[in-house]
Amino acid sequence: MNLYEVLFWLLTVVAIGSALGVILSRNPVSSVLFLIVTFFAVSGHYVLMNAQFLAIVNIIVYAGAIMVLFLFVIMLMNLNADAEPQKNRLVQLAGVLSGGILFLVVLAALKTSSNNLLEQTATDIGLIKNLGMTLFTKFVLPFEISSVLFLSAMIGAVVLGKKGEPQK
Amino acid sequence: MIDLVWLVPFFPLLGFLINGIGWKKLPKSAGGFIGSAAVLASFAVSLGIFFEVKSSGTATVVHLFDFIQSGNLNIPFAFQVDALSSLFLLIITGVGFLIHVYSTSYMHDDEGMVKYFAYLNLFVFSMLLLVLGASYLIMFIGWEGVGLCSYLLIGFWFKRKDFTNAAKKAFVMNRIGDLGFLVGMLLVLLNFGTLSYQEFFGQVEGGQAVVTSSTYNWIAICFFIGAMGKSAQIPLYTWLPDAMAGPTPVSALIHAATMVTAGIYMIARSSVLYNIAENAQHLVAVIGLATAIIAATIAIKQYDIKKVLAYSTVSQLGFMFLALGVGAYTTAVFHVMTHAFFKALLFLGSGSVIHAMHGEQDIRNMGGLSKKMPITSTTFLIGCLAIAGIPGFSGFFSKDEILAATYGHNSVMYYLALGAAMMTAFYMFRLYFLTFTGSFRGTEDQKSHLHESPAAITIPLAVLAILSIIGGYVGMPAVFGDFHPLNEYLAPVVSNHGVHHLEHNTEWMLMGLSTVLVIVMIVVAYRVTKKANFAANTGIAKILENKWYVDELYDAIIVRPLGALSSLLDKIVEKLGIDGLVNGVGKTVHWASNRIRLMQSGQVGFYIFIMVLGITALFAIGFFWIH
Amino acid sequence: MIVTLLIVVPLLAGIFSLLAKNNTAKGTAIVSTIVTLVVGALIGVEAYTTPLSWSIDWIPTLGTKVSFVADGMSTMLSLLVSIVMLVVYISNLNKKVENEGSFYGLMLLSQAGITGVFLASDALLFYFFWELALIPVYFLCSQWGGENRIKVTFKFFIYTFVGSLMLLAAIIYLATSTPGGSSFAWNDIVRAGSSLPAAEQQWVFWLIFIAFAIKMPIFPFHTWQPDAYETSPTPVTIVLSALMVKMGLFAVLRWLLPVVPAGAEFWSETVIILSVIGIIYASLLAIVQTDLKRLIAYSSIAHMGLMSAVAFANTEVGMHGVMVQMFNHGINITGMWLIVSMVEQRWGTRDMRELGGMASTAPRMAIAMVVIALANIALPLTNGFIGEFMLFNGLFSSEVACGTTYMILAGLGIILGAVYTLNMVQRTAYGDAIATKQGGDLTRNEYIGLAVIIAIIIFLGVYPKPLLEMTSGMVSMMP
Amino acid sequence: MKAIIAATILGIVMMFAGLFVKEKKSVVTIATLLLLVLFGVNIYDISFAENAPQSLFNNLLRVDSYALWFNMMMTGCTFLYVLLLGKHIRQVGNHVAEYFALIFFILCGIYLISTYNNLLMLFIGIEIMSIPQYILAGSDKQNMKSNEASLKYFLMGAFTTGILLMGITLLYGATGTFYITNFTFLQTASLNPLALAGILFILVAFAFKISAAPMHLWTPDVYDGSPAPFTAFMATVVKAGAFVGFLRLFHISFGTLGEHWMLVVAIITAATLLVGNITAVYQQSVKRMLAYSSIAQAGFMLFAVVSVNATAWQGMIIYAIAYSVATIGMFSVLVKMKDYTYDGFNGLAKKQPALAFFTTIFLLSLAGIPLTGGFMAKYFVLTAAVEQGNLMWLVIFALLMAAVSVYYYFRVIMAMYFKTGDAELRAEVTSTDRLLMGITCVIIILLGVVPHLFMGNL
Amino acid sequence: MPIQYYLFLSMALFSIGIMGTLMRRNAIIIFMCIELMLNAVNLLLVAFSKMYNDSSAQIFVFFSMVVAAAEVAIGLAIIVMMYRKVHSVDINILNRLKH
Repeated sequence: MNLYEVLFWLLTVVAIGSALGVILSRNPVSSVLFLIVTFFAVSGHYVLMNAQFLAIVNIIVYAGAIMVLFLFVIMLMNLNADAEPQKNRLVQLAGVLSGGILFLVVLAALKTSSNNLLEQTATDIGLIKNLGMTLFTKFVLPFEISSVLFLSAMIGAVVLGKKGEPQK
Repeated sequence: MIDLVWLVPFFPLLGFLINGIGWKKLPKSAGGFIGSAAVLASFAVSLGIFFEVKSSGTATVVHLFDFIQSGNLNIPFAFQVDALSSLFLLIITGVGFLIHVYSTSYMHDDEGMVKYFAYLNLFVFSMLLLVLGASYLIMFIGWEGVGLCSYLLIGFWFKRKDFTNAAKKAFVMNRIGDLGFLVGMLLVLLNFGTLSYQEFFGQVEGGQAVVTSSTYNWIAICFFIGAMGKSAQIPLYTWLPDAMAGPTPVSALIHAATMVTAGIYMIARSSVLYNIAENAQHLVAVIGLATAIIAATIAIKQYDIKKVLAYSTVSQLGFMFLALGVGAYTTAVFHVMTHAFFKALLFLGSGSVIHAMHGEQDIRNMGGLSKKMPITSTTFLIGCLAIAGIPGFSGFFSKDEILAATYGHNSVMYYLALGAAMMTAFYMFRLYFLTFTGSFRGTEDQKSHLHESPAAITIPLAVLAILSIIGGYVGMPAVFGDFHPLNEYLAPVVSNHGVHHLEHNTEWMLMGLSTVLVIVMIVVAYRVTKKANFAANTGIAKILENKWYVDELYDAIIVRPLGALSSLLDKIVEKLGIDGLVNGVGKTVHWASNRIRLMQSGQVGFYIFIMVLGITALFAIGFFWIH
Repeated sequence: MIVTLLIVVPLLAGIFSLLAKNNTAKGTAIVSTIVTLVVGALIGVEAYTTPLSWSIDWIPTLGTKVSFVADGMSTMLSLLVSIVMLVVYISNLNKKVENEGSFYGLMLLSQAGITGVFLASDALLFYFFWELALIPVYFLCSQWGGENRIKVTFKFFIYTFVGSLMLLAAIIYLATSTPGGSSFAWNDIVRAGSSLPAAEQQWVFWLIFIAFAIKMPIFPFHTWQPDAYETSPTPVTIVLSALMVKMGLFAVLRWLLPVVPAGAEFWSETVIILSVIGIIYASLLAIVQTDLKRLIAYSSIAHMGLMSAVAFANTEVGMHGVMVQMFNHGINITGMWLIVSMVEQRWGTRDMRELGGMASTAPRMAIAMVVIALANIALPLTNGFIGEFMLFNGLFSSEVACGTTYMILAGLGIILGAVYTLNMVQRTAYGDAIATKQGGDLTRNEYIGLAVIIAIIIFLGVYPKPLLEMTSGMVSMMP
Repeated sequence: MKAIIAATILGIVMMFAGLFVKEKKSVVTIATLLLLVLFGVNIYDISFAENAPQSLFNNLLRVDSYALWFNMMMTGCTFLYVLLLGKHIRQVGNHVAEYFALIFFILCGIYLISTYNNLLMLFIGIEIMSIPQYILAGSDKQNMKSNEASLKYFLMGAFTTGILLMGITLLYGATGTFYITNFTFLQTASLNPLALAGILFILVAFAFKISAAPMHLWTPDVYDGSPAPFTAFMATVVKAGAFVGFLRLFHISFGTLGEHWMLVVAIITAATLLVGNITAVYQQSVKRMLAYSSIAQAGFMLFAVVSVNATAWQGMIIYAIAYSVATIGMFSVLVKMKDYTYDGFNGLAKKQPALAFFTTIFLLSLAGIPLTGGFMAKYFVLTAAVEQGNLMWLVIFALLMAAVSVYYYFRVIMAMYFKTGDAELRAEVTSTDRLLMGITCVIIILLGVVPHLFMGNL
Repeated sequence: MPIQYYLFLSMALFSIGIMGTLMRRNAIIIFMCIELMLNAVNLLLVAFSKMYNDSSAQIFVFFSMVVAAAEVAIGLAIIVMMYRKVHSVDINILNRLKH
């Protein structure tokens, strides 16, 4: 068990544990925090796999920006109490069971899929320079077209978020 | 002349068309005149044809036009003129004419007289088609045609429900027989490829067709079923007494003289077939005999003047079938002829009585009419003597021939037939005595109006009375010498087959026996009617009065169950079963819709839950079922 | 080219009527139908010997064509359409119809559809016309029908539509089995169908047959029919019973028997048994009906049962009889419905328990009724007899096991037929006259309509040769 | 593919138009004109297209004549849609220009989906197509139902995004590429379980987008809750776009693997037909019925997916056009009605004969009655399935379901023609409306009689 | 490190996300669970990228984050809009549209 493996297992346990924390904690704020932890763990995995750029982006964009937005909204709505009424037990059980069964089915389906080993040699494809090259040459179209996505999102935020629509 | 045979049915057809189209506008007298004249014209042509056939003796087929032509099925519309058909032509047009003349007077008060003559002409037309047709199909056309006319005429007074019921009954029972006829035709067509008499009989006699005897028997039986319906034999006879609902001349023409003898004509025509089909022939004899006896027993206790005559007709038809059944074809035809004369006479006579009694038909309310109606009374007596078989009258000759032939065939049947003949004498004279002798039992009102009928009625009566006397002399019994012009005339077409010639002594004895017994029965009838009291019948008499309860029996085992079955099918099978099933599909869809709809609970969580389940299921199918 | 006139004329006339002012509708209908009648007669003279055909490409990607073939059978049925529709239009001249333009427009559209069904020799085209005939009838019944019309008509529509859809499945299947992969020509369909393995033919048979069985209708697919007949306005009932049921039978002869011969052979006995059951069953039900329309509806089921039984008995004379009888039954039942509609119009009811005495109050009508009733029970010298004789002959001589038995059972139908038909005559025409609302005998236009019907009945009963010859070529075309 | 660029730019132009043009009516006019321009660009694209498929943008897109034709047709449908429903769009809310901009962006997404050669483009295309829909669904902000529809749609849509991503990832894991024409299993017969799992996940995601059972549950609620003019667009053009993406992937990439997924798709098809048709029977609101009907119609369109052959492609385009045109037509009638229930249509034929007649044509087409586009559409897809073989059971089942569909479509006809009532209108039916609806009807009839005119040289 | 491990880890996170969407009633939490699912997928993508030594998968992750960001913008806007109306983010009260 080398360091790599130790880190892998550690991050894995953290990721799964905090993911469970997201869905089990009764306080929305702690859910958010658990989710941020999960993101950090996932970023750790990225680093392990030499995807340094993505690891950084993940932390900055996801953990930093997006989750803060979530937190902001939760705070805005005063949902930080434990007040969320729980679904009844049966529904929760059904949720867990169906999710678990799906997990098992997919697992069973994929257990023989591939036995490739991830080599632990460092590669540089995950470096910002390489990614940038690929992004702005090969994938320039999606990059540009994403602007449409953001425009839509912007319109959405304006249209939906703006207050004071007069009553018809 | 033979080429002009189409004129024979054409005149009545023309009469029908004129009267039929102008039934509202033509005056009554014109209708009567046109109707009678048309039949008279036919009679004239028929007479010409008769003599031509008599001299040449050959059968001629007159092809008119193509009728049904499909593949190798080819049935032309053709007439066959030979001894048998020409004889029937004479009977039909001759008796028919007399009855037309009679009707001009009898129906004079009826507003539908022109229509009546149209129907009557149509009947004559159909009957002529029946006997003239050169194939079974053309015969069938006439066969059903006369059934139709019978239906129309029985229900002539259509406002009376029981009359129209009787008409319907007649038609339906005829139809049952017709189905038999149809099957017979199809069997012939299937096995011989033709329906034409000449080709069919040619093949039967020539033995070209490879047909088993059971097929012959089946064909013969099927045809006989047809005859049962038309000629009112057991078990299809009950319509005939009810058919008396029609105007009396109609009863005389259709239900006594002509239509009901169609069955006899048909079997005589098919004698070649019946000679081979022995079992079927035997069946004919048995049914005929049974009908003769049963009908006679019923006639004994009837009080309606026309009902008595009706049952007597059924009984006489039974005799004819008995003759056919024992192979005495010409004898049967002989009896058809004589019967046409005397039965038409009797019916017309009864019509005259009813006319005089203003519609009264119950003989319990008559009596002593001979004083007021001498001609009617005399002619009626002649008719009775003829039907009873008093020597010298026509009935004697034909009936005696039948009895003799039966004796030669089977002595038991002979004695039974003799019994029926005795009953005939009894009920006919019971009828005569009750009607014409003794004292009048009707109302004073009726009594005051009693009168002899006008000439248009009495002249046909007289003519028929004469025919009833002399009509028998065309076929003398063998003991009186070998004088039998009828047999000679018919010989090219049909002759008795397998009839034993009796010893002269035996024949004398049989004649003597029947004559004596008949006279005894007349005397008995006289004694019985003398002290007639019309108290309610009991025991066997009641059963006889109620016609052996056959109508009730049919009602109970056929009509009612059929009605019940129909209602059951309508209410249960159709509405609940089949339609219910169809509607059930719709209802199921509706029900399912209402259930599946509930899945749309409005809860996003539930929707995602279903999605997840769906994904799981798809994975299960994709990975573990397909592989 | 002249063949297309038979369809185009009523189609255009129909569209014109739908759009135009009301008062022109009747005239348009009559004139256009006279045109089709004349054209049909002209074609009839030609098609006597050689079929006329006309075709152009339609949807190239599908390989479908607009192609019509007028052979003896098609022409005869087209003539039937024209005659029946003309009689209907004429005898309805004095009746007020709400929204006449739409009514006659839809009638004409349906007429075009029915004619198209008879003439189309392309499977997809056939299907188009099959539906085109149905849709206007749906609207006609629902709009102008009697009590319960919406529900009943809808049931009828869905029922027949299900059948049509099954037919569509079969057409698609057969078209993809044709040599080129996509041809709808009758010849190709027949070739494709008959070269399918027997097992496949057996289930394709049912796909096709269901559609036709519902239309005819054959027991037990018939329950839409009495209800639909009862509620439809009488002109539409005539279209339904005189023409549309013939579509089913025609389709059996043209699009079923030759297409899947092995399937037909395999199932023929089943169909015959169903048909024979249908004859007796429907006849029995007819006996207990009190509504005139329902009675005639069941009678029609019985008659169609006989025809379909014979169609599947596969004998030459039987087939010929079926074709002849299609025409005859169309004529006769039209007459029946005309009478019924006149009865209803005069006495305001169709319930036989409340009717009676027509012979006293409207004697001409009573006579017409009796004549038509007699034709309905196939009395000799009416047109019904020829057909029925040939039908029985066909069934009797069929090689199907127990053909004789089936024939005799079917023959019970003619006895029961006599019972219910005479019942009907007795209960409506005979007896005492009921208090009349609006009595009176036939009006002139009604008189003409019935006279045409009766003239045809008698003429073909006495001299069926033209009809027989017209259809005789078809028998040999049958496989 | 100038159209992609044009759609983006025109969308932005539209946004700016909102800034400068205050009159809502003019905004609609501008949108109509811009759409006409976009339509023109599409025609331009198609006129100057090469016969052979072209790879664009480093092979991220692969433009073939089918895609061009489809895009043109869908743009045409959108144009028709705006013509028919434009004035109702402007009544939905304040941000009219934005709504139209979103419609342009959706079209841009559709162009991507119809031409992608890389799963990344598929992913982005689907998102570009979906996100505006979430907004449009919630655009009637005062209406609680609209909000609810929007949130439901969004939550489930986002969930599906995850599923789609998982599918793409697994597929990538199995093959090492995102290019749909380069998948290794196109050469070998064997199939990695990863790939199969990927296919199934993608299948689920597409099933959601096209509202196939059991991923259809959002559809009735969202279509019911969204403002009717936008429902019309979501249910037609957008759905057709998703279908073409579906078809592209499953035929071009997975076509040779039919044995692995065909049965699954067949089952989905059957379930969709069943659920859509059966549930529609009980509905009381025509709008909601149309939502279920769109599920049912999707079931028929799935036939094009389940049968891998040329006819399926033809069938897809005909179905897309026929269904879109008829449904847009139906919605254009619906928005005129005051009451969306069946009873609201009672007696419409008396009051508005023309409107009732047009509605009848639309419904007949949806029901698949011959001589309408709906019939031809069904005909093509069913033929495709029959040609595929082994699917006869599904074809027969589908036809039975089509018979059920007649029930709920004809209920509207019955209400209009045969029932008495006082069908009240929300909006006036102008002669322009009638003209446009008439043109729509003509298109439907043309589709039914000469469908090849709408298929170009495909 | 076998790729299987990453596969299973990713699947585990994915399934936890799914469970979360099923168990919770708070729209925001559900949305967060969906983000968790996306992250699980991203993790797997990166693992495959490593396996194939191919950068396009990492580009894909980049775009998936882009899309996620856009979705969050819209999603939160919708939730806020919803909250303004009913003062709750409980999805169970979203049941006006049903059947």
